[in-house]
Amino acid sequence: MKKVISQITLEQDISIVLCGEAGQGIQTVEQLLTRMLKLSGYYVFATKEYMSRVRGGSNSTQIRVSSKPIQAPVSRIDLLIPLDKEAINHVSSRLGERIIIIGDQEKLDTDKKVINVSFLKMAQEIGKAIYANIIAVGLLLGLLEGDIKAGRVFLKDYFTQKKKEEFVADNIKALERGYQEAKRLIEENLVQVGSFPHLKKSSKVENNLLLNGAEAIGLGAIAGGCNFISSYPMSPSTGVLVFLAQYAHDFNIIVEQAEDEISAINMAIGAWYAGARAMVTTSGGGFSLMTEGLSLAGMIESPLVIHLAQRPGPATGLPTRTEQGDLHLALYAGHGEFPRIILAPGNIEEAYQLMQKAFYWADQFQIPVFILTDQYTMDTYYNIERLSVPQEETVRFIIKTDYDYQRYKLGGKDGLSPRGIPGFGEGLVRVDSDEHDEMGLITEDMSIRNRMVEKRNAKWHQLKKEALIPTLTGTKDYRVLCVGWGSTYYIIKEALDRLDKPDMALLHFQQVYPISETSIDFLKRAKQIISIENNYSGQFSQLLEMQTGISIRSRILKYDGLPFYADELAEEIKDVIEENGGQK
Amino acid sequence: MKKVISQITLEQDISIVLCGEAGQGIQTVEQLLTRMLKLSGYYVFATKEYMSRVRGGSNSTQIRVSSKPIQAPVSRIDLLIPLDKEAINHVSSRLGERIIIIGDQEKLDTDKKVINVSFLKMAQEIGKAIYANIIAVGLLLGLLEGDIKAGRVFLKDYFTQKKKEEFVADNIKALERGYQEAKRLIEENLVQVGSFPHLKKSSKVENNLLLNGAEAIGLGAIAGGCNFISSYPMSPSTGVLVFLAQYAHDFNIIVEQAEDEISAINMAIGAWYAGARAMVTTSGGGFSLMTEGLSLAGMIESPLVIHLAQRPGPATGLPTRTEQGDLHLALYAGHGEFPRIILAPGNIEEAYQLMQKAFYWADQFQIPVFILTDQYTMDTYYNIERLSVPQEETVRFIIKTDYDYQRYKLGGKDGLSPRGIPGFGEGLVRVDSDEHDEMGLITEDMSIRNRMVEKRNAKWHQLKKEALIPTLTGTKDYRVLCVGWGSTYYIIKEALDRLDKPDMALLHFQQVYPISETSIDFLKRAKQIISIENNYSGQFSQLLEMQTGISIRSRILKYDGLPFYADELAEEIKDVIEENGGQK
Amino acid sequence: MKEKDAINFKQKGIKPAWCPGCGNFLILKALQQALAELSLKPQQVVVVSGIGQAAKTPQYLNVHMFNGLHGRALPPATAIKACNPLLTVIAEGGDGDMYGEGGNHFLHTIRRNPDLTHLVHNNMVYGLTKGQASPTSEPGFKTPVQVDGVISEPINPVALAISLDASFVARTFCGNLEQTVEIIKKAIRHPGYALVDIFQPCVTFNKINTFKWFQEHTYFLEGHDVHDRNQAFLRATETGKLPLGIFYQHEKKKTFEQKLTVHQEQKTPFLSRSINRERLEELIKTRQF
Amino acid sequence: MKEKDAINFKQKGIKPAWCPGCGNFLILKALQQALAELSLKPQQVVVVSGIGQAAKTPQYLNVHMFNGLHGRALPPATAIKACNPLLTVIAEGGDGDMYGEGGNHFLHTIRRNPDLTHLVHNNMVYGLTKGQASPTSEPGFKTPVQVDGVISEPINPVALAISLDASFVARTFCGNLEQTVEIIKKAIRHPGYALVDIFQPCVTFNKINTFKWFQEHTYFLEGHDVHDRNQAFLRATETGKLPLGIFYQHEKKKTFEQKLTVHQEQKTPFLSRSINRERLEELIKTRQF
Ligand SMILES: Cc1ncc(C[n+]2csc(CCOP(=O)(O)OP(=O)(O)O)c2C)c(N)n1
Ligand SMILES: Cc1ncc(C[n+]2csc(CCOP(=O)(O)OP(=O)(O)O)c2C)c(N)n1
Ligand code: SF4
Ligand code: SF4
Ligand SMILES: [Mg+2]
Ligand SMILES: [Mg+2]
Repeated sequence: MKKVISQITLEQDISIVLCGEAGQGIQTVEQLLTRMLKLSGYYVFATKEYMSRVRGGSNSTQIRVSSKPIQAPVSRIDLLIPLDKEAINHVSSRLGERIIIIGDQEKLDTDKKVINVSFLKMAQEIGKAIYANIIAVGLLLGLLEGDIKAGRVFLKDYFTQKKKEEFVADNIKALERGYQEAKRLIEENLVQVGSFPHLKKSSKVENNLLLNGAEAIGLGAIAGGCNFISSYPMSPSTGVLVFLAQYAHDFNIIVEQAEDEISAINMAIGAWYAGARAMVTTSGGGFSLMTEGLSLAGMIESPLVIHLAQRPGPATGLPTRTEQGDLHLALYAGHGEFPRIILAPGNIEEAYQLMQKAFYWADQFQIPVFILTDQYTMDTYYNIERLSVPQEETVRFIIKTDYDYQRYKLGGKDGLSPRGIPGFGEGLVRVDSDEHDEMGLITEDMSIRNRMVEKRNAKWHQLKKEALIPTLTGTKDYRVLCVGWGSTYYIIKEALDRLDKPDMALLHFQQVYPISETSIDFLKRAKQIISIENNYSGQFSQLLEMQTGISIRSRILKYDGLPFYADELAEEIKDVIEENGGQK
Repeated sequence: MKKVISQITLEQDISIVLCGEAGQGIQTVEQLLTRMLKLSGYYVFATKEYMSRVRGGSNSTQIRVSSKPIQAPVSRIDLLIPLDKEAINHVSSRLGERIIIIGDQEKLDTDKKVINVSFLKMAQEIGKAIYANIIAVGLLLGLLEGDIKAGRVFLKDYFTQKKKEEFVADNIKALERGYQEAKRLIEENLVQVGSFPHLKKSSKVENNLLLNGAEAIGLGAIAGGCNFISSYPMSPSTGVLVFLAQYAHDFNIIVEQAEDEISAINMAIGAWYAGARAMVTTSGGGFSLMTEGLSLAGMIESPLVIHLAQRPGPATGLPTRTEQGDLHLALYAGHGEFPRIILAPGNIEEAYQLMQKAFYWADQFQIPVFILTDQYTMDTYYNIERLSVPQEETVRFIIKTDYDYQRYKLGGKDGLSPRGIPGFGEGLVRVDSDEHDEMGLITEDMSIRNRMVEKRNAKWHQLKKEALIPTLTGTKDYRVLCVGWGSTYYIIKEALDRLDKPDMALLHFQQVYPISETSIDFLKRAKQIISIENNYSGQFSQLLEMQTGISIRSRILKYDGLPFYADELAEEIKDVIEENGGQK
Repeated sequence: MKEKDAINFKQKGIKPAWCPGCGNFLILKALQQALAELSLKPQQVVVVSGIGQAAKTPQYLNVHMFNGLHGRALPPATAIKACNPLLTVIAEGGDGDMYGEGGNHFLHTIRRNPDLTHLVHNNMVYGLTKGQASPTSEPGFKTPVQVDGVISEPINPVALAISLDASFVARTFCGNLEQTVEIIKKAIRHPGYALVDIFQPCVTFNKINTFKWFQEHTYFLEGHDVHDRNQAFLRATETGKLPLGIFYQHEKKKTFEQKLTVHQEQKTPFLSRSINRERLEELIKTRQF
Repeated sequence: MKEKDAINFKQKGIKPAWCPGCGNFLILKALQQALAELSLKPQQVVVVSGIGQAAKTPQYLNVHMFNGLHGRALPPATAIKACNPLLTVIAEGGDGDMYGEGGNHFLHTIRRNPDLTHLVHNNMVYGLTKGQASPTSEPGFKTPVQVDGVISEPINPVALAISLDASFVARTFCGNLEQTVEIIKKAIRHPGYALVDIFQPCVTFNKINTFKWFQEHTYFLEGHDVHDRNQAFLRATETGKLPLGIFYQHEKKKTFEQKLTVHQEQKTPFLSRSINRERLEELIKTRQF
């Protein structure tokens, strides 16, 4: 990727990076600071990258603060808080000339200019080394002229929730100590407040929500009527399992950690059979193990919702990193031929909405529906205005059965036969993984086989008709069209904003399979199409080509385990346009 | 499918069908009769269709006998031997006007004209009811004027091998009894020998080989140096496991029936690691379970040979039937991105050769290689001239390691790093399912990640270069090009022979991924392309379109669990050409 | 024994696809009888099966059927029972299905203790795939794949289940129809996971463990204290003649469904529950902080 | 104890990614020492692991490494040993890895009895994925997923292995370093499958089963006859304090490799064997008939 020189004054926001070992509490800083800043009236964005270990290593969190909505990471760092010796080295490729580094000078061992703040000593003065984090929160809050009162209230609440009342007072002290320290730095002209000229606060954002993708998926599942989740832990998909477990009582959800992914998916299918609305959450390797179960859902026409949070493969790969590498797998997993839908949310709102859609469609069409996210989505949050609770009762596509009920009644509209549930009505509900007749019993009658294959695949027709239309951002009279799917949405959007060219637009797909017919028109109108994906082989480009017959020659791909950075991506797009003088 | 009227006198061959319950010994008739007829100087073809049960139901075997090579099934039946009440009904759609039915009239209960032969009574006269089969063999041998002496010798050998010496004499009696009965039918003018005017014997075919696809895959594995197979039984792939087990002693093969398919593939990968040449044999559902293991092979760059014998899905589907429905699965199975090769033999010789190629390429490129077959291939045989034993010692792509050996040394040609084996040399061999450095140890260094992704995928380049060129049969100046892959080869070939149009040709792919660049030229030269596949969605057409950018509009698809019939297919092709006046 | 009532559970018009003389016919009969004698209605019973000859059983029963994947009957069975505890749920399959492909679910289902009846047709062979060794095949058993005879030791499902403290562990031989009916009834009545390992001759592929062999190599457990786990283990690992009967029972364990809070807090069936929208609204609001 | 020799098995320049104070450090040390004391060369040893904190162990060992998939260490380990019986093969992983995801391989590897050492770091929790329950977690153990505490019963791997007549079954606590070294050595020397379940504190995610807890809840088996299976079962299922030591051993069983005919008939290593082409020619000829 391209190197971008830091350019604070040109930017609308400030990019803060905290870097240190796992276990040093960067996540606490992230959580507290973003909320305090939001309560102070800022737009914030936060994302993290971390190693697959519980202690040690080098992890970092980027927090961007702005007066305008901000929803993407940048390579640029304006303010770095290195928490251990390795930290500066870890982000060295991203350090521009105007960088401000604030830290415990003696612990750092660097030749870069560091504004010395003795976090550890101050913390020890208050009582314990662990308060250092909170001092950092206070410091940053102070530098950004955040609301210390709101901070104090929030902190109190935060710790009271976690029932550690004895620490609350000390923590508030630490927060204030950091805040004072910020004032000192400003007074001593070590940091110039003028460095952040665009930062204006607004009371409008106070009631904004801050939640990450994992929470949005979890909330969407609840709003979609999910009442059963069986899964096996696997980064980065576990957050959703944990979220639903936390609220299992409130929403009467059965949460079962299965012995393996095979069990998980077979349980979820069993749960749908018994009338529940079930899902699994998993990642690449775990999903690979589910493919036979997926095929079972295809054959017995069971609804199923699969949240597949992607991480770099193959095999164990990079367990805590991000990639969009499992699209092809989701598309073709499972032996035999049966319909499916693949959704890929591009932001928090979409994650919440599409999850509900997934449950609805799964139930309506009696098919598996995928939600494809990734580690970046799971761990990222920024201000959003609201998430609305469904206005109506969940629609269930279930019938009460009669004595002569047949699960696979032929002749139904678009391949659908009414779905019954054992114990609801007088009929018997028989589902069979073998090819079956209308009753659901094994058959080897070739003409029934033909009709059942055609019935199952007849659903494609309606799936295609209802496919969500991709979102166009930017001018309608584009010459150059950037195409993205899933988690890259806002990153590409910011990149285009940065380029600010009148003839460019972004086409974002939140449904990647099947795609809406209208997509073809969008693509045809472009003189140049640039496809942008977080993988090696351009999986979505291939899929688009296959579905539309339009060939996509320009591809920007990233597969090092990190998301795109909006600033770097802008440079890359510029290069691609220049290289390729207007060709498709 | 289209109905074809029986037209014995127009044909070059006679099509015999035996039909009855599982357990009635149709397979013995098939095995004995085909061998005796071949020894008598005929070309024979045999294939069967059977239900997923051990006893009962309705199964049938088709045996075609000809003076010329014959290698495909037809719908047409000239001579039917129904062995139970259900039999005639089971094949009723295939009965033309000139059909000859020979059977135990009283057992059949039909209004069709049946030439009565009391197999059962004759058998009981000889001693036991079970001899009825052999009487049928004798009868058919007699009707076709086969060599009774050769038959006798063969039968003796056959039963002696199976160590049931006490039956041999009686069986020979039964054979002769059937043969006499044939003479009677001919003498009494019940069957006219003139019905088979084209049947001429030739001593050339005596030394031809008769073996089915399962045996050919097994022999190919042995010739390819296979010395380890771990698998879990699953129709129709089990034949290969059984074959290798039978000859395990002769060729020093470890044959392990694993507890499940997951274990099977992980064992096979472990075996390669320890220096063996290992394979698995499986079918759709079993392979679905192997997809995580496949991804492991991709990541650790392990060679692996996967024989995937397709059957109709989804899920359990039709366990003993045929389909070409798992191409997409083989193509994209496994999370993450890594190279693979997919081969699909079109005949017995290709099965034998490609299996060797699979082991060679797997070892050379350190990748998984698929052999995609299907139930039809497994259970079909016909005369072939010879299979040659490799002239040279198996080439192994293994090095003896030094102290400083690094398994994933970068900078090698085309992404290849020399592969070492633990215990062979002084180096340590480390393989890791996590992203790894050159040593094979876990890394989260993004630049190494990038280089490793690129290294693994760099192999594509050479794979594409070496891809096998599809086989063109028919005129080079074709206007209409039929495209097929895998097991349909000879069926399409016979269909085209039947149509006998000067402007048509067949392009058969024995390698379906990656495809040879030359394929594009073949396709471009056609005015109309007709793709013919044994599946619902035209998976190979999609793949071809994706790889070549050429769109294929005419598709003939069959997905009822049976292979195409050459005669029906010819009609369908004709219709497609007529419908579509010369368009691509 | 009310033969007549068993009619309720007979699937009309369908002839089992088994070989004449197969032990599966007896197991089918025993199960139909047991269900009838327990006065269950077909609508109350779900039989979940895997794939194999044994796993075809629910095709011939007049009950709800979930005929899933080879080896995977227990997970959906557990889920079905968890979602609707009013149903009587039976998981059924062969020895390959349940102890081979499905071995992991066997272990972990015992750990959960759902109120399921687990019927395993143990014919010591893979029937449907034509005669390979199964996890219970005896050492030396020759097959087309195990050409030198089986070299692994057979799994002892009874001892294994006892080692995991399964709450009901029994073995029977389908040749003893009445005893089999009785044991299946007790297993269904038992509140918790109940394993019934059923010896079943495969007349086609297992010429060693025949009807006669089972008759000669088994005997009824008598005077055995089913609550003594060590004694149960001792009996389960006996060599020579193999005991039949209930080895171990442990009635007081709570079941999986009982421990799930979803049924404690709300009694309506899953399919007609609705979302607590007020609570969701509140939950979303918490993300303002 | 030759601390110095253990150097041979230390991976230079790499710092384990474990939390300070984690029990894994002790297991790593014990294994390095055991290998050294057995006078093995690094080139003779292959450690096969799954995925998890425990499964990282071979990354820090100077031996051949096959770091495969989560739950799948045993199948490749079995195959490696089968293809080259001269190698010392160790399969290593966590309790989730080996008893959860890999449970089926655990059962069936015991049945095969390959000459492997099976080391399971049993910290009663999923460490790497941040603290969910494992199959050995105690009932009531609360985690972010098991919010009401674990409701399934823990697997008892020792009793389970005994029920399958595993040929060597031991348990140790890594806090007892010397004993752990001794047991690992015996397990490696044992000709056949050898399970060593190793109690290991996870200082980060398991605040219940701490170093102190293990010290207080374990004791050494003494005067126990390792050849008495029933006795072994009894000890394995004791409640209260948990015994440590070798529970069961059965030296005379043939190993999987010994039973495989491939090594009886030919001694050359697999990688340099060639095809018997004459025999192949003959075999092809048989298809003329
Ligand atoms: C994933 C998968 N692997 C393999 C098979 C093939 N298969 C079907 S039944 C069976 C085993 C049958 O043995 P068992 O479970 O003992 O049942 P039985 O036929 O003896 O009653 C196998 C291996 C399958 N259907 N699915
Ligand atoms: C197929 C698959 N599922 C899930 C995971 C995620 N995963 C990695 S380690 C682990 C469990 C770790 O627990 P344990 O095996 O007890 O090892 P520990 O970390 O406690 O040593 C899981 C679930 C994975 N890598 N692969
Ligand atoms: S093969 Fe065996 S188990 Fe299957 S139906 Fe026949 S006798 Fe029964
Ligand atoms: S999380 Fe637990 S098991 Fe993992 S390294 Fe830390 S202490 Fe050890
Ligand atoms: Mg069986
Ligand atoms: Mg653990």
